[in-house]
Amino acid sequence: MLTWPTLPPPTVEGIGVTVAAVLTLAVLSAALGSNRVSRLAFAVLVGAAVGYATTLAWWLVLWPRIMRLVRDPLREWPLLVWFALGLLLVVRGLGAASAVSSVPLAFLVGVGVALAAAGAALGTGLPLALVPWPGYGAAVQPAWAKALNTLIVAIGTTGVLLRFAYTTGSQSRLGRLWGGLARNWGRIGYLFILIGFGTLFATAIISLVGVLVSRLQFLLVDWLLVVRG
Amino acid sequence: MDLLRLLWETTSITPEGLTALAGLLAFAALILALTLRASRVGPFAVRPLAAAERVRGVLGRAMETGEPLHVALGIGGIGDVSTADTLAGLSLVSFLADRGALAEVPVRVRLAQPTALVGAIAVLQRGAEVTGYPEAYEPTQAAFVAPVPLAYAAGTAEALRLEPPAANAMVGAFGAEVLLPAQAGREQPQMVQVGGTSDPSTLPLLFAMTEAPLLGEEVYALGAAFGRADHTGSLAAQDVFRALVAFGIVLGAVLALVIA
Amino acid sequence: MRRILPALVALLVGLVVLLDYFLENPVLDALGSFLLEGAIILAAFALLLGLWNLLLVHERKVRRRERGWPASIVILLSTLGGLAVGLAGWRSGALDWFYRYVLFPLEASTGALLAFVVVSAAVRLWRLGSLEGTVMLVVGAIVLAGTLLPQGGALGVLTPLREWIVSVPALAAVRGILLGVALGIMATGLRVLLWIDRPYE
Amino acid sequence: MIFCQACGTTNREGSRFCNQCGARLSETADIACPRCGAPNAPDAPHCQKCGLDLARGRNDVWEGPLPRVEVPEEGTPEAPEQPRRRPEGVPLRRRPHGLPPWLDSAEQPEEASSELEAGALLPGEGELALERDEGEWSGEAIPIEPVVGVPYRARERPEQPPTPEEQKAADLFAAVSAEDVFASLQPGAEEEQSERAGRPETWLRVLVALTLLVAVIVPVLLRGGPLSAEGSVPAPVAAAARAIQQVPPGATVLVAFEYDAGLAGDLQPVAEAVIGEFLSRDLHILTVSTQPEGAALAEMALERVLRARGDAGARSRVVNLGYLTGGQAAIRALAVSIPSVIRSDWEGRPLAGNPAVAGLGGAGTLPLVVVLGRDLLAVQAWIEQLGAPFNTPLVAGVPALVEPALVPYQTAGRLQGVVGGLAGAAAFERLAGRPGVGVRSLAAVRAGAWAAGLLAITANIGFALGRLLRRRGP
Repeated sequence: MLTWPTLPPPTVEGIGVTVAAVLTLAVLSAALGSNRVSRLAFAVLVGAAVGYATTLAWWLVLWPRIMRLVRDPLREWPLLVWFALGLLLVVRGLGAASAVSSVPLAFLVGVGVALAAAGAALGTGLPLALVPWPGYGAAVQPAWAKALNTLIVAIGTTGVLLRFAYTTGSQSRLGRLWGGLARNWGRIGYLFILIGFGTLFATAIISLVGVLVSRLQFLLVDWLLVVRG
Repeated sequence: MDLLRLLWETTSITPEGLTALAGLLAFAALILALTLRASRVGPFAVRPLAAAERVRGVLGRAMETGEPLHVALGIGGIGDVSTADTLAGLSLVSFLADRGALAEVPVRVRLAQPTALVGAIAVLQRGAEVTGYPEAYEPTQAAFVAPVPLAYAAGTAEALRLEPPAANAMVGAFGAEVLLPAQAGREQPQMVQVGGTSDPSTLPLLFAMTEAPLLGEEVYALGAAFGRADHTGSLAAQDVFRALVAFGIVLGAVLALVIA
Repeated sequence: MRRILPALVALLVGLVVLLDYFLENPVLDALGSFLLEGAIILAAFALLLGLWNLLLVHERKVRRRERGWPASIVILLSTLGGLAVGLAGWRSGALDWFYRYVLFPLEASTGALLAFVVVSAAVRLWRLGSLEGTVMLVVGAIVLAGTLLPQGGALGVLTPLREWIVSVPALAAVRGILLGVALGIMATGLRVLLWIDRPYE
Repeated sequence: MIFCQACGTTNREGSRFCNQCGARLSETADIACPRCGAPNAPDAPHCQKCGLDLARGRNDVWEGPLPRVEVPEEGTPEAPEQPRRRPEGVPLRRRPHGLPPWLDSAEQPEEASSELEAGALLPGEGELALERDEGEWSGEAIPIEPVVGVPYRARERPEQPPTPEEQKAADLFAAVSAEDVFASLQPGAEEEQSERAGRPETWLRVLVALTLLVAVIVPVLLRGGPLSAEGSVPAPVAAAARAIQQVPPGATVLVAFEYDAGLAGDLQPVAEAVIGEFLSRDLHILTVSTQPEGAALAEMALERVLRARGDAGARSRVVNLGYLTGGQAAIRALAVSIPSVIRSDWEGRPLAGNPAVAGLGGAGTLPLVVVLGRDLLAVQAWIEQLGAPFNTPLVAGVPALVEPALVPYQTAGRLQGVVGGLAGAAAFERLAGRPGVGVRSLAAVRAGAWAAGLLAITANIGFALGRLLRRRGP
């Protein structure tokens, strides 16, 4: 049922809710165009995010490890290596380029690309290349529909793949064949890409409207208490 | 010898792991071979990327007007799952860093992960040194905005409104938050805006907001598009595997049809 | 030397992590876990660097009175405020209050702004006439209706149609893109591991 | 201005290499100027910095007044009236005079001298003007060092091969000077410009804002209405519920909060629904995150679930492992072994001795892991670092916009199920028989999305009709 708006009680939580509501309104005012209030709110947002994330990294990642090192330096000595490299990373970030100061960045690049490449091969490339067809949700389909869908998916996937082919300009005999195949099949692929984009765009609208809804619910239900029960 | 045998006996791998590892090694061998061929015989002919051409063109305009060029490196860092996207963005940054240092075009980079900040600083510094103008590098060229996606997006959008660059290139890892900087870019009609990311659920948004979007894997071809001849070898290798995968998929579908 | 040492580090570390990912071996596993711990700690240190960079950038903006320097003052103040709350009130619940009633609403409302942007983007994107616009308009309309319509009714056919679009043509598109991206990621990674690309120098 | 001692070209202040011949500037000099200390070539007649006469007695040979040097006033390079972007198909064309003047003078001097008539000249390039004024004498002499650059040209020096970095610099310079400066100034592309102009954006923005706000606020106030009718349960949600039901009672599951407040509106209901289901099935829950806000979001979701259930005792079955930096590296480390990475929970209590984590190994051995990811990359990281190598059953909760991008992983069996956004949460709540935020917000989401879609579609149909009519009309 609807009631008259009433502000929350002046407890710590109540004041917090009011503060949150004011900040929400300040940000949402940008929907009608960037203005002073929204710029101020964004500035606060940036600073608050940096401060929050940095303190969490300190308390949850660095502090426990420092404590471990202090309590039992003989067993936890490897941490010293990482702390030293971490300081070197900061030094590199301050602009001091040298053989040693580039090591932490090189380390991060090495770990990152290795994990990413391995994961892409085992986690994405392999399973998506060998999907058992007809896949998901096909249990209820009649045989002809399964066959048709299987064919459509195969054509679409390969079309999208070929759409992105890079070396299509070669003049050799094989090269011309490859280029022609990629170009023509790629046109079909582009159509599939557009259909996929249309789907994703529509779901994006639904999703972001959902985010907006939860914000307005906060304003009306949690703050103004217009809706009860 | 015994140690080796011990290692061998204590080592195990799953079938899928073996397949993926073998594929990865074959891919690596192919990349190496084709890169060597590219360096000996000459680079492979690679199709141009519209976004790269846009950036080249607007670089010329910036040389005239002295407007800055802006690169939004996204919410990805180095070491995390989006390392490849970040490196792709850094290849664009290094191109701009070289040219910008020579032509006195200020290049601004904004990013959300401090690990990427270190990479960007390294690239900008190298660009300034290689071109012989070490003074062209400023410590504040690469700016860390915030490690939280929406805060990063809002901060970058505000920066684009305050200091409208000649071009805004959003290359890296992005989620839906990319809409905010892209919208800020659209509000300046003169600004050329390109973007690219690998996340399919973000691509339609970039597709809607930018003039020359790099779709999916195209971001990884930026290095070659900016004249890194040694990257064309790996692009050719990608095409070889692309053909193999496509052939396999078609074959599998036909087999499934025959069985059904 | 300036080029050799980092390259060696990147190659060795990458190789060990790569093998550890696939192979099950006590030595490799121990080594791999050790390196992963290092990646975690380095990322945390990088945040400290990011903090320093932010303070540097905005302090300079304020000192030179560059355009929008008042916003920089606000950013500096809120950063230091957040740090103070986080470092002093870590266990006292102050940080929790700060997150719930300052950072969360600011961020969530910024996310809510995306709804307005995406709708105006849709108005621009779905242009009848151009191939892209027409296809996206039709597909988007079908998907929206199929998702939002209650079951049955005159337009009930749209729901299964939406299911089909999502699980067949859209699936094909996404799968193709993801496969290509996987190839690209592998290529990018191997370029580094094969000493072709050296972004860390 | 610095002058190359190899070819005499004028170079920009601070240049290290000559723009013309790529030779290193002022490093090769070995004689320091007695007045200003600037390095000079051993046989340079004048200091290149302060112009002090280094070659004593050379000027004594000179009779008569010195030639008057007219230092031309700075010219104004013609300014492009309206920068426009280059339309497709127009070939990239080289327009040398579009280059910055200092580039021109260095790039090809003969053109630069023709530039002098145009007046496009930087101050300090007067030495080029000198060539024109040869033989024109005037009464008063100017006691400055007029001769810059030109005399040096006469002296040839042995050609020294450029070092690699000099070569790279020269190549880069050639590349830059080959850039099409006027690419963005070619005619055309006005219509796109006007289409992108600010004016339509403003009224469109207001229209969109009002439509959305009205469409969403009304159902929120009315608490549902016709639009809250139950839809069918999407297959991915049903699959997710099945996967959760297959977890044996009393087991421990991991919930990864890989999202932030930004999209929490669409994801928090999913988190609450999933956690509520786990608690009602007497499972132990671990929550962890590689995003800074994940830990706090987990606490908030848990709080609401416990309040809704009314039993605070269930809290003891949940352990919040907090937040780890490092992204995929942290995920892999957790998958291998949780205790070696995290020793104490988010409140700082040590994990050792906590029944919920007794005998806990790697996350890869858990019967089920739920990833609440803000975008595709967040879910991919868990699939690639935990699901694929350890064959751990994975269920994903994502904002609705990510859901279609996850279908391939479901068909490939890498994901057991997906709960997408508020609608997915509502369906899950119905399956679990515990209506919550999702069901309550469904009507508002539908109304808002309807309004958005209709607005976009009608607007574009209107655009199309308008274009048709304009084409019909004169």
